[in-house]
Amino acid sequence: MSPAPGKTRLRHGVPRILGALAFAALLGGLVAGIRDLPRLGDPASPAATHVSPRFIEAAARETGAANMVTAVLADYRGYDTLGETAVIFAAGLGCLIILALAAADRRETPPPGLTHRFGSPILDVSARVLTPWILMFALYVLIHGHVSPGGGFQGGVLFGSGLVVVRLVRGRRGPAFGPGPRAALVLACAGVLAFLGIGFLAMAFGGEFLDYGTLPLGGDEAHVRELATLGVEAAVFAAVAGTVCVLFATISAGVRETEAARSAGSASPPGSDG
Amino acid sequence: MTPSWEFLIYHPGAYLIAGGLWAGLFPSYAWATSGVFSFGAAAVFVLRRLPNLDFTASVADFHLIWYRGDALSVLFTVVFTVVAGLGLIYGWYRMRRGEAAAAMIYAGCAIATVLAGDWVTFFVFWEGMAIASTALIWLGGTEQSRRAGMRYLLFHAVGGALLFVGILLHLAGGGPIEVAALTGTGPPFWLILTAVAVNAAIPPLHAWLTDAYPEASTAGSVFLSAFTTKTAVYALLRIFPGAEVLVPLGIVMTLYGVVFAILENDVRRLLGYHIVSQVGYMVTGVGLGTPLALAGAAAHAYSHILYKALLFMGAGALIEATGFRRLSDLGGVWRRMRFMTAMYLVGAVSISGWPLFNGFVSKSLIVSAAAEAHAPWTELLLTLAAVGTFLSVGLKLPWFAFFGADRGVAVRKLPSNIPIAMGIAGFLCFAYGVLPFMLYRMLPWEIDYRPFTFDHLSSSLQLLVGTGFLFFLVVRKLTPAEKRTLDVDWLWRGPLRGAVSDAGRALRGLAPAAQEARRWVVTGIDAGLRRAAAGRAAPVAPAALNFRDSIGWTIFFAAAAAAILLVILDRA
Amino acid sequence: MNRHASSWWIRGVFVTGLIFVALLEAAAFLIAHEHHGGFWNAIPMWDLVFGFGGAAVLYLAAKRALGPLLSRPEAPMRRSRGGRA
Amino acid sequence: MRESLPGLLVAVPLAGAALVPLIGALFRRGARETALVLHAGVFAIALALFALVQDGAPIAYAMGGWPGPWGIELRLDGLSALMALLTAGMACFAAPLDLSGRRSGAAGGRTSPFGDSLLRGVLLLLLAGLLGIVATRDLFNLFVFMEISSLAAYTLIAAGGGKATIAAFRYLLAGTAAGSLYLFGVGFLYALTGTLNMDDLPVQLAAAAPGAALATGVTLIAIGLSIKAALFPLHGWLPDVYVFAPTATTGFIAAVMAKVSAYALLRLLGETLFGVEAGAFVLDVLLWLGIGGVLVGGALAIAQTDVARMLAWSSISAMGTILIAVAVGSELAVTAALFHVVAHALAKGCFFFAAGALAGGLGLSRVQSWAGLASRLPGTAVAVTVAAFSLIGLPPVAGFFSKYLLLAATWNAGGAAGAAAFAALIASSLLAAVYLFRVLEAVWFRSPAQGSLLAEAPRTGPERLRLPRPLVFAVGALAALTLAGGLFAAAVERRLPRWPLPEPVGAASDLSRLDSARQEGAGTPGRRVLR
Repeated sequence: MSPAPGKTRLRHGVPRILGALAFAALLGGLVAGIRDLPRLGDPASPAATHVSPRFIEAAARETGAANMVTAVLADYRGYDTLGETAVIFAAGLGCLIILALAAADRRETPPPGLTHRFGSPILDVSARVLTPWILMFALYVLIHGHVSPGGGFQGGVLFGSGLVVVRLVRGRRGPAFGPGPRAALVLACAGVLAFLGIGFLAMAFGGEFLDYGTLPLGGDEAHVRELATLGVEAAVFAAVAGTVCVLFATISAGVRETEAARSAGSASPPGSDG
Repeated sequence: MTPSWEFLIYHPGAYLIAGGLWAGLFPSYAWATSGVFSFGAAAVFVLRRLPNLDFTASVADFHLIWYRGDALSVLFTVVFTVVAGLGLIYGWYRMRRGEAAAAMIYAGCAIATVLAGDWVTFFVFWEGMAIASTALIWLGGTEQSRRAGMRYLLFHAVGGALLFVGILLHLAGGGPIEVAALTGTGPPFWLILTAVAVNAAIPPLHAWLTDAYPEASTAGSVFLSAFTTKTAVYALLRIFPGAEVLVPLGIVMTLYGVVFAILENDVRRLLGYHIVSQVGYMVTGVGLGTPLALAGAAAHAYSHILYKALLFMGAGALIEATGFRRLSDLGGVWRRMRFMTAMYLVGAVSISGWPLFNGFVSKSLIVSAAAEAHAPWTELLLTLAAVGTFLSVGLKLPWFAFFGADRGVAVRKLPSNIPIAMGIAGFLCFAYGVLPFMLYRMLPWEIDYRPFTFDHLSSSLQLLVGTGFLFFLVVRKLTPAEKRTLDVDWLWRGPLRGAVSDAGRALRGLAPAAQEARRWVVTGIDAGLRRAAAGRAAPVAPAALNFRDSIGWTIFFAAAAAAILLVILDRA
Repeated sequence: MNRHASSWWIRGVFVTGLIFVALLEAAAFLIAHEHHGGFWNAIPMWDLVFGFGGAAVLYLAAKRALGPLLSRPEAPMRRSRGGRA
Repeated sequence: MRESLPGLLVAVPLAGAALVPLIGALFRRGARETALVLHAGVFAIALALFALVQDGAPIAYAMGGWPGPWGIELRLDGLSALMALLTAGMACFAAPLDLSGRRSGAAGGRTSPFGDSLLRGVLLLLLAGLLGIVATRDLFNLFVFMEISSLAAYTLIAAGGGKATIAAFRYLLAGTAAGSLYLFGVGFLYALTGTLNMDDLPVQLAAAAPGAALATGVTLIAIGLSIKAALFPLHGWLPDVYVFAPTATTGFIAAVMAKVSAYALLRLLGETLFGVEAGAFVLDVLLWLGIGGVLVGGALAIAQTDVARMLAWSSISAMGTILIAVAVGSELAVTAALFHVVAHALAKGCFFFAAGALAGGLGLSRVQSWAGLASRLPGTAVAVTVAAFSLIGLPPVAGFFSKYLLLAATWNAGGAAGAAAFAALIASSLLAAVYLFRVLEAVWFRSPAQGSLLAEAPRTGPERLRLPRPLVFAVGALAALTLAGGLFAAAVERRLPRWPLPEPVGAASDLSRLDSARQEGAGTPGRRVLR
């Protein structure tokens, strides 16, 4: 099957045109559908009149969370949040398995990439100054999620990034800071387990799974729920921060192998399958 | 309601199937033991005259009748059990474990089919029979048996599917679950009839028989000759008594088989054509539908199983002893295998309808029924087929195989189980020939028929003698040629196969093109331009068809499907 | 038929058969019969003729008419095994 | 206890997914044992739920104590309990196996205990995701758990290394497209109704006017789920995944994963969105695509020489079958679909475990290389035969009865589509007979090729071939269940839920208001007329 170049073009042009047509038609259909939707932010739309009013009216009273978004995310739909935490955890586990284990098993050298250290005095000083603030800001975002935008996910990412920045700037040869892959994984697991643990605790005290109101923390139900929500957010925080560290540690483990291979003078070509 | 398992005690088929499974699954010494045990147990219960009981169970809202022992079922059960025993004796040394297992399961399924009282059970064992017989063919062990077995399986898979659909429609249309004569001529009638016609080898659906039976082992073909077609005859008797369409079909069968047998060179294929021919008598009998004709069909099936098994044993012995399977390689071996020759001749005169042998007392039932039903042409053509039967099985085959010019073919001594089995079969053919009432009293229809009248004897003998004259007149012209006769199987060996393989080749030719197209969709213009600039397209192995770029198509199809649906729905 | 080693056997069969048929026909003429339902029953020696003629028809139909049409060399099927079972 | 089981059904495997890697990271041993105990526990929960819903009353569960459309609700009725039981049961067969890739196969684990614990955690995550889909009554929650199951599946597949990684990536592309389409569709529906609850949605839809937006939402949801269910022609991800993934993963994924998506399709199009005109139209289209899938899958299965790839195409055919029945949507058709889901999961799981064991451990991946298998591994040969009978639909195993019910259902459906589906099912059965009997012929009636591994292995003695014990258990048990499913077909059929499902009784939420509104507004589920 080695057609003449001219024919090649013609033949291969057809699927491209087909693909473009299909996606254009899809886009057209979507646009037609979207035009039929209620307008964004329309106060008379079903989205604004059916379920939302109750959240608006009762969220603060029922969950104690000043931030309505937090109330929906961590309490009314806390199960979804648990699921999303699990999604992130799954991504971390997946990277760990695919990048670290599979690569190690096959003795593959990872593609050339982050082979150079970033270190420079300027970066070093900047990082020293910034990192504590980043970490502290992360905790702030977590705790303040109740009243303003923020929460466990955002805080966790910030926290994890803060740890990663140090590693990026100072390199492996600097002082060990932040968790290695195993410890990061432990953190992530602990976060997910803590979330589930709160759910199970609620069950143990006679409620439904994740029914924070039954937890024996004293005070009225809204207050208990607020505290539990904070606990859940902290769990998410730990899970996300741990996952970010897992991701970085996994990738940098590949870097280390490359570096080790270079320093040993091994001339194995990149990408050769063992 | 829980199934009642008590019926298993009374079910000869269950013993044979269980014995077959046991022999098939457990180490080699087991087959003989389980063969003896299961056949013995089956035979004991047959000899106990099969209690006329119904055993039922409910499965998936079906009221199943596993076991219905009325006269018609018992008749077939008895002869199936007998021939299973003969086959086991015959194959005692020759059959390997798997073959014995397949044969026993095959026999057991055939018995279970005729004992089945409801459609579901009937179908289950009908299919079981098809699979077990396919295994039996495959165990012939040659490349040809492998291919023939696959063709056989496909044929019966289609037949089974037709039967399945027919039963489904029958039940869905509110038909009774019991296997009984079908009323009305809707789709179920024709579907089930076609399915049964496949198994009964009614032309043009017969070619699996002559294709596959000669490719099994010698012992395997003894079993094959007995069960599938005769179970179909049972089904016709049970389901389609008096279906007029069967009369012309049956007549065509009798003559078709005879004509092709005259041309045939392969010993077992010749006998296979005579199965087609003889089953044609039974089909005609079923189609005539008078009590005498139906009784004749049942009786002829009974006789036919015995003498056809004997003939296949004889042919098998010939092949085992000489190593040749074609008439043109054989000749003049009768001095070296006198007993086997004699027993083959017993089978040959039985099938030809000589007086004192069982073909005489059963075939004439059908012919007389045709006469009584005032169907002179039917009678005439059936008589013509009888003439042809004697010509090829009674004269041509023994002449060129056992007598005729001695080609000095070396003959190995055969183990004694083979003559024993043939002796028993020959004795039974003779016994039923001289004591026909033993057969008649087992028939489910009351008949008053005397075979040994002077008229009958004289006309039969005249026919046979006239045929004999002609044979010796043209015997040289009848010398089998080393040729293969084209039958309808030419269709799928030739054009159909070519079409399929051409289509496959065409599709495979398309694969690289599709491959390239996919690649372009996914990798986009850059890679494509570069390749075009280099003036070559990377060759793509067809095996990689599924691997490379199918995700692009998946997403393309998803987008296209969504787009089409949206366009349609938005407009609506 | 000399090339057949057993031609004495055939001669015996022929002679015996002829005598047998003669006796049979004589008996059939003497004892009137109506054993079939067909119109041809009135014809004397009908069965004998039919046996001979029917066989001839079948022989002609098969060997002469269909044989040349349907027979093909066996080689493609069986070449490798030379007819061995 | 009865009331809290649905919550535990998802929470326990999810907790296990975090707990098992934690144990693996902190301790030397105990992770595998913990995982097995958890799998058994989940199976026990699913079994208990299945037994509890036999009386016809679903068990509803308000997550976090928030009822109805405000919180997320789980509900286990006959249909979802059956799927949960099947999923948890199949996971139990995969759980004791080595998850780290087929090349290690018979030789035993190659990964470190830590790596092994990670994989076992991911398997639990996959299980949690599938059970979450099955249990939930919330459209968005369904998406979340679909993502969990997908991510876990990608990981387990990629763990096979080499081509499996590529297959996983391609699956990821298709799966992400599917997830996105589904999410878009849910977004449309939410914008139109303001609710995500599957019980509330029909009520709100009855009030809303049908229009292009509704049609768009329904279409996107259907297409998204169809990709996950490998409906022809959206099946492109499937063959490579089934061929290259590790044995245990393949056995599990092939048995249940696409079927859970088909379940979601049935739930959404047959129940929640029932009465939506666009939904009915989409179902008609799916019916024809299912017919195409049945035929194309069967035909391409014949074209394969690799056993696993042949089985993969056979799975595409089977998914077509199931979607035909889902699209027909009558009571009989759904019963048939469920019977087929069970029968096919058992048989295909058995076949894939066996094929994976032979291909991974012994390098026997091609059909021809299986020649003479019966003489060296008779038990495996018997199991494979039983599974093949079921896949073809031969009596007396489970597949026969599901085929019977499917044919009856399509015949009763009537119309051109019903007749075409009927014919396609017959044809697929014949095609299956061709490609599977080819395998059986090699297994039983040929002797091993000279110099092959099977030929050189002794028949008896300590040196004879053996499969790893957990695989033997899985293959044997699944074959036995396939056989039992046929012999006791009546009992199985009796335990299948009747469609349309009964309305929930005593649900935790105040659904009575919604129920009455639904009866006024939306049509009755499960009464469709084919075009």
